[in-house]
Amino acid sequence: MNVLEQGHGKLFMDPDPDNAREFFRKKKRKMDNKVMDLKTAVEKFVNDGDYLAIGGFGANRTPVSACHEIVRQGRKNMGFAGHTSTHDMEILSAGKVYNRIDVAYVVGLEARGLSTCSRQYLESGHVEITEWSNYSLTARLKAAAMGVPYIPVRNLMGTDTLKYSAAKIADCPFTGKKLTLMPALYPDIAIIHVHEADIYGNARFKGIAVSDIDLANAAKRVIITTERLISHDEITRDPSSTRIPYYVVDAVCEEPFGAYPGTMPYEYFSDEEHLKEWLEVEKDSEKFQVFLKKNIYDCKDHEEYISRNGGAKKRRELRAKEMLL
Amino acid sequence: MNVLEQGHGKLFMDPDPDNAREFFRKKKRKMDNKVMDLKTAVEKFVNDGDYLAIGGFGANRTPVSACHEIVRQGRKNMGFAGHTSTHDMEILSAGKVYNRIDVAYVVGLEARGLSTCSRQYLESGHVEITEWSNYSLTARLKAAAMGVPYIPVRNLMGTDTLKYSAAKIADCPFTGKKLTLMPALYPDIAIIHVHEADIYGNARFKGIAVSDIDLANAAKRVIITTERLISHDEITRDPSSTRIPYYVVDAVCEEPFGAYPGTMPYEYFSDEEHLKEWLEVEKDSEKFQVFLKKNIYDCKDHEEYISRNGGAKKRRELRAKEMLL
Amino acid sequence: MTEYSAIEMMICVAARELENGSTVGVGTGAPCAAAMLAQKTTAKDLSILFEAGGISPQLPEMPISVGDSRTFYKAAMAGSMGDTMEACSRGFVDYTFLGGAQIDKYGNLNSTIIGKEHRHPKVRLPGSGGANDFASFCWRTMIMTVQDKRRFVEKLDFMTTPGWINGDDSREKSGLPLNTGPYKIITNLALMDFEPKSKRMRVISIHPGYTFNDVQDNCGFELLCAETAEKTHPPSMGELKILREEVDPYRYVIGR
Amino acid sequence: MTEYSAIEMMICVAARELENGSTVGVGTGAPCAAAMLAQKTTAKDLSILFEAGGISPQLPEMPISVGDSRTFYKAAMAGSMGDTMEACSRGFVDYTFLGGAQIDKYGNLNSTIIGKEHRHPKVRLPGSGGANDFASFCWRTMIMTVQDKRRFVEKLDFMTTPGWINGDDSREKSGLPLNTGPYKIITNLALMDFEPKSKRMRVISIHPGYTFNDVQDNCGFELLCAETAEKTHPPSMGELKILREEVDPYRYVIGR
Repeated sequence: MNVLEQGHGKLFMDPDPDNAREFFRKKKRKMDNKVMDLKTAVEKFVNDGDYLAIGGFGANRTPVSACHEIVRQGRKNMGFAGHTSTHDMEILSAGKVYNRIDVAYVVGLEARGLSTCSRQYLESGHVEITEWSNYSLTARLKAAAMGVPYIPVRNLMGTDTLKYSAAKIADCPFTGKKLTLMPALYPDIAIIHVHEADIYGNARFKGIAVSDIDLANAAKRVIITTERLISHDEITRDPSSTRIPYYVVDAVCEEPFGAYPGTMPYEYFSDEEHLKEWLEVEKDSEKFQVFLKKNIYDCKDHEEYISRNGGAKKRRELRAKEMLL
Repeated sequence: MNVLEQGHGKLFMDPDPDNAREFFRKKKRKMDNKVMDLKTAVEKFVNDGDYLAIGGFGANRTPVSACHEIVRQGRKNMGFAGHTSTHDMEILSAGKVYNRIDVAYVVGLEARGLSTCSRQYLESGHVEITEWSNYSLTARLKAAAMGVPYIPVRNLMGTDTLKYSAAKIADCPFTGKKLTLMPALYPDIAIIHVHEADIYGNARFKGIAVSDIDLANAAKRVIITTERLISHDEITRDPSSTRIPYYVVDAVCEEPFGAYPGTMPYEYFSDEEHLKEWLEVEKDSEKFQVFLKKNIYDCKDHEEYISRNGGAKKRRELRAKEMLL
Repeated sequence: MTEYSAIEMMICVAARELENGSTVGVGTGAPCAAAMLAQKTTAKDLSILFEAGGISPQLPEMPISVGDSRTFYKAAMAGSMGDTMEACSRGFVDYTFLGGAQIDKYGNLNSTIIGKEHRHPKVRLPGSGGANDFASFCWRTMIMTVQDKRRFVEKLDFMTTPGWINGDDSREKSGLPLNTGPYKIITNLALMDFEPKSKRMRVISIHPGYTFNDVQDNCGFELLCAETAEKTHPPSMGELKILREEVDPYRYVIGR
Repeated sequence: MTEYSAIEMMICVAARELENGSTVGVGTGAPCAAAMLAQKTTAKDLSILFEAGGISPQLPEMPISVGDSRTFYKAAMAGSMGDTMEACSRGFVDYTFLGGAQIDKYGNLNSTIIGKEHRHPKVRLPGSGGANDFASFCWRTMIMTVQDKRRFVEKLDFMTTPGWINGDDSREKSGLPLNTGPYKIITNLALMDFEPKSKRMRVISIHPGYTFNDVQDNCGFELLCAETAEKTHPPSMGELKILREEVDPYRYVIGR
C-alpha cells in the first residue's frame, strides 16, 4: 500500500488485531458475578502505565466516581484517550495520572471555560501528545471493535492535525481518492457509566451513546459503573435494550450519582456551581490542593464527595433541573 | 495502494462517496408527511433497473408486502443484494425482477429447504452473479453509511468466494497484514419493515437489527413499511429508541402483518405451512403460476393475500405461536 | 444397548467437543441441537451467538432461522449482524459449526455451486451466508456432515469457505486471522481432526460398528489415521433422553 | 433605532444565513443561539445535529455541552457520535458553525496551540474536538468570531481545521470531500465570503457603524472587498425580541 503522507505523532497503542485477538481469546466468557466495590475494581483492573479511556462525553454520563478513585489510588504514567474529555480530564490532570495522551478535545469544559490545571499540565512538556479529532478517535475505536487494524476516514487531510497525528494517507484502490487511515485503538482499560446493569455486566443506558459501544468492545478490560443494578431477568426480558454485552465486562460497580457533578440523562443535571468552583480554584495551586484533599483524597467514596457538596438537597435540585421542573 | 489480489466479479454499484454525497445533498431534510399507500410508494421509488436491498433477515422482519407489490407492478432488470435473502428472494425470483445479484445467502430458506424457482432462475444464466459473504455485505453497507469507499475485513482470503467477488486484497500500512477491502454499497432503494414509525419516517423496531441501520443510511432511497404508525410525540418522548432517522426515509407505508408469512418478533411467528406450500408448489411451474396468480397478481394488497391464507384466524394462531402460548 | 440414529450420534459427539464457558457461533439444525445439548449436559455455561444478532439466548426450542425470534429469546442482547461478526472478528468466539455440500482433505467447504461453470452450474447452492465469516474469524471451526464420496472430494467445485486451504502454512500465509482453522470433523462414521504439520484430515475416533476401511471407503480422498485412534463412545442414555425430550421433542433435526 | 450588542448582531446575521429545511451541525454558544434563532424566525424546519449524537432536538434552552441532555430533548433520535458524523460524511449535513483562536485568509482555523512548539506551546487549547470532522464533511462551513489582528492572522500557529487550505484548488486536491469548504465568516464588523478562484477572504457586507477600513484594520492579512459589498441589515426588533426572550433569556451567550 502506497502511503502518500503520514503523521509523525506517536502511536501509543498496538493496532495489530492478532495481538488483540490473543488477549480476547483468554478473556472469560462465563456469566460470572462481577459485582465489586469501585475501590477493588480500580485496584484490580487499572494499572500504572495502562492506556485508559473514559466513556460518556466529558461531563455527561461520565464515570466521575471512578476518575476520583484512580486519582485517590495514585495511578501514574497512564496513557489517556482525550476523546471529548472535559471534567474527567480535569480530575485526571489534577492527579497527574497520565503522561501521554491522544488529543481530540482536551483542557476545556466546553461553554464553561478552560481548566488551568489541565492546561498547565499539557503545557509543562511532561505529557506526550498526539493530535486527532473526535471522529478520528471514534473511528479508531470502531476499527478495534471490528477487529481490523484501521478504518479509512475523509478528514484531517491538509492540516497540521494530520501532521501531529499517527494517521496515514493512502489512495483508495477502488476510486483513486485519498483517504486518511485511522489505526485501531485498543485501550487497556475503559470505564463506562450507565443507567442499569446486571451482575454479569450486561449494561444499558438511555440517551446518546457517544462512542461507548465501540469503546466497550474495543477495550481489553472494562469497568461498568452503574446508577442501579438490575436483575438478569430484566435484561433478558428486553434484550433489545442491552447496549454492552456481559462478555466484554470485567467489573460492575453500583455507583448511584456516579456521574456527579456531571449530567446523567433522565436522572440528574450537572452541578454547574460546583464545576465553576473547580475551574476557579484551579487558578491558585495551593487552594487547589486543599480543594482536592477535601473532595478527593479525604473522601472514602463518591457518596462522601457528594455529601460534602450538598448531599441529598443538591441531589434533589439537580434531579429537578434535569426534569425541567 | 498495492493490490495483491482481486476478485473478478462485477462491481454493480459505484462505491464513490463523492457521487453519493451529491445525491444525498439534494435529498430533502424537511420533516414532511411521507405516509402513502404501498402501491404509490413502489410506483414512485422503485424503478426498473434500480439496485434493491431488502431489510430484515430472509423471512424475519422482512417487508414481504413490498416484495409482492414489486412483483405485481412487474419491475424488471433490477440489481439485488442477496444478503441473507430467503423468502424475499423467492418472491422476487418468481417475478424475475432482478438480472444481477450480489450473493451472500440465496436460493435457500434455511432449515426449510431450497427454493426451486430461485435456483432455476440463478442456474439459467440470465442473472449476473457476484459472490460475497453475509458479513462482507454488512461491511459494504457500513462503508457506504460511513461515507467511505471501502472498509477492510479479514475474511474471504484464500477462497473462490474472493475470486468471484469484487473485493481487493491489499496490505495494511500499519501492520503489514493482508486485508480484504470491501467496496461501499449504496443501494438505489432499500425497503425495511419495522414495528413503529411516525409520519416523517422516524422508525423503531425491537429485536435484532441485522444490518438494517447501515442499510437505511447507505441507501439512496428508503421505503419504511410499518406494523403501526405512531405519533411524532411518541418518537420524541423516547428518542433513544429511534433506529432510523427521518431524513433518510422517502416513504412510510402502514402495513400491518407486512412481514407475513415471515416472523415479526414480538408480534407473530412465521406461517410455516404456507412457506412449505411455496416451496412445494414451485416444483411444478404450471401450478406455481396458478399459485402466484392467486397469492400475488390477483391480490390488490397484502390484506387480501392474508385473507386468502387464513385471515384473522391464522393471524391469531401466529401471534400465539410467537408468544409461545 | 440403546438404539440411536446416525444424526443422534453426530449431535452427541459434537456436543461433547464444546468446552464449558466457551462461545459458539452456530446456524440452525444439527449444530444448534449440539450446542443446546451441550448446554444441558457438559457445558452449562456455553454461550451461543447467531449471525443475525442474537447473543446468548435461552433457546425455548429449535430455531427455524438464524434470525427468528427464538434466536434472541431471553437473550443477553438482541444485537446486529455487526455485533456478532465483530465479536468473532475480535477473537471473542471460540467455536463455529459448519456444513457444506462438499469438503476436501484440508477442511475447505463448498456451499456455492455444484459444477465447474460459475455462471452455468449444475446446481446453484446458497453461497457462503455467514460461513466464510465464521470460518475466517472463530478460533476453531467444527464441521458436521454426513459422509460419502460425493461429499468428501479430492477437489471442490468451488471453495466457498476456508479450511486449511492448501495445507501446511497456507492458511496462515493467506492473511486470515492467526491460529484459527478447522478443528474437528464429525460425520456419521467417525470423528476427525487435522494432522498438525500437513493439515490433512485424520481419523481420531471411529464410531461403533464401523472400521477405518468403512470411513475411507466413504471418502473421496486419502484419510490419515491417528495411531491412537479410538472407538467413539456411543450416545449415553442421558444424552439421548435430553436430546429427544428437551432439545428436539418435535424431531425437527433428529427426525430427518 | 434599537440598541444591540456585537454578539447579538453576529447571531442575527448568522441565523439569516441558514436556509429553511436544511441541516446544521453546531456546538454550544453563539452558533447554537444562531440556529435556535433561525428556527424561530426564517428557518422553522432547520434540523440541528450535535456531534455527541443528538439529532433534531427541540431545544428547551441553550445547552451547556454538546452532549448534555438538552441536545436530545424531544429529539428525532438520540444516536451516537458515529450516527452524527456518518451523516455528515455521507453528505446529509448542509452547514456547520465553527470558531477558533486563529483564522487565516483561507478560512483555516487554529484551536490547538498558541506558540510554535507543539510540545511546549505558549497556550494549549482544546484541539480539534469535532471541528476538523465537521469542516471536512459538511457542505458549508460558517465561522463566527470576534475580529481582531491577533485572531485574524497571516499564518496560523497550527492548522487544526481545514478551510480552503492554501487557496485555489488546494482543498480539492487534498482529498477532502468535493465541493465542501468555508462559506461565510461572521464577525462583529462584517460578513465575509471567499473569492471563488483564489479562495481568499472577501468582505461582502459591512455592519452598521463600520467602514471597510475598520474591517481591514482589525485583520492581520489583506482582505478582498466585493464590488457589491453592502451594509448589513441591523438586527430587527423581532429578531432581538426572540433572541433575548426565547433563545437566551438567561443571557448565557448574549451576556458575555
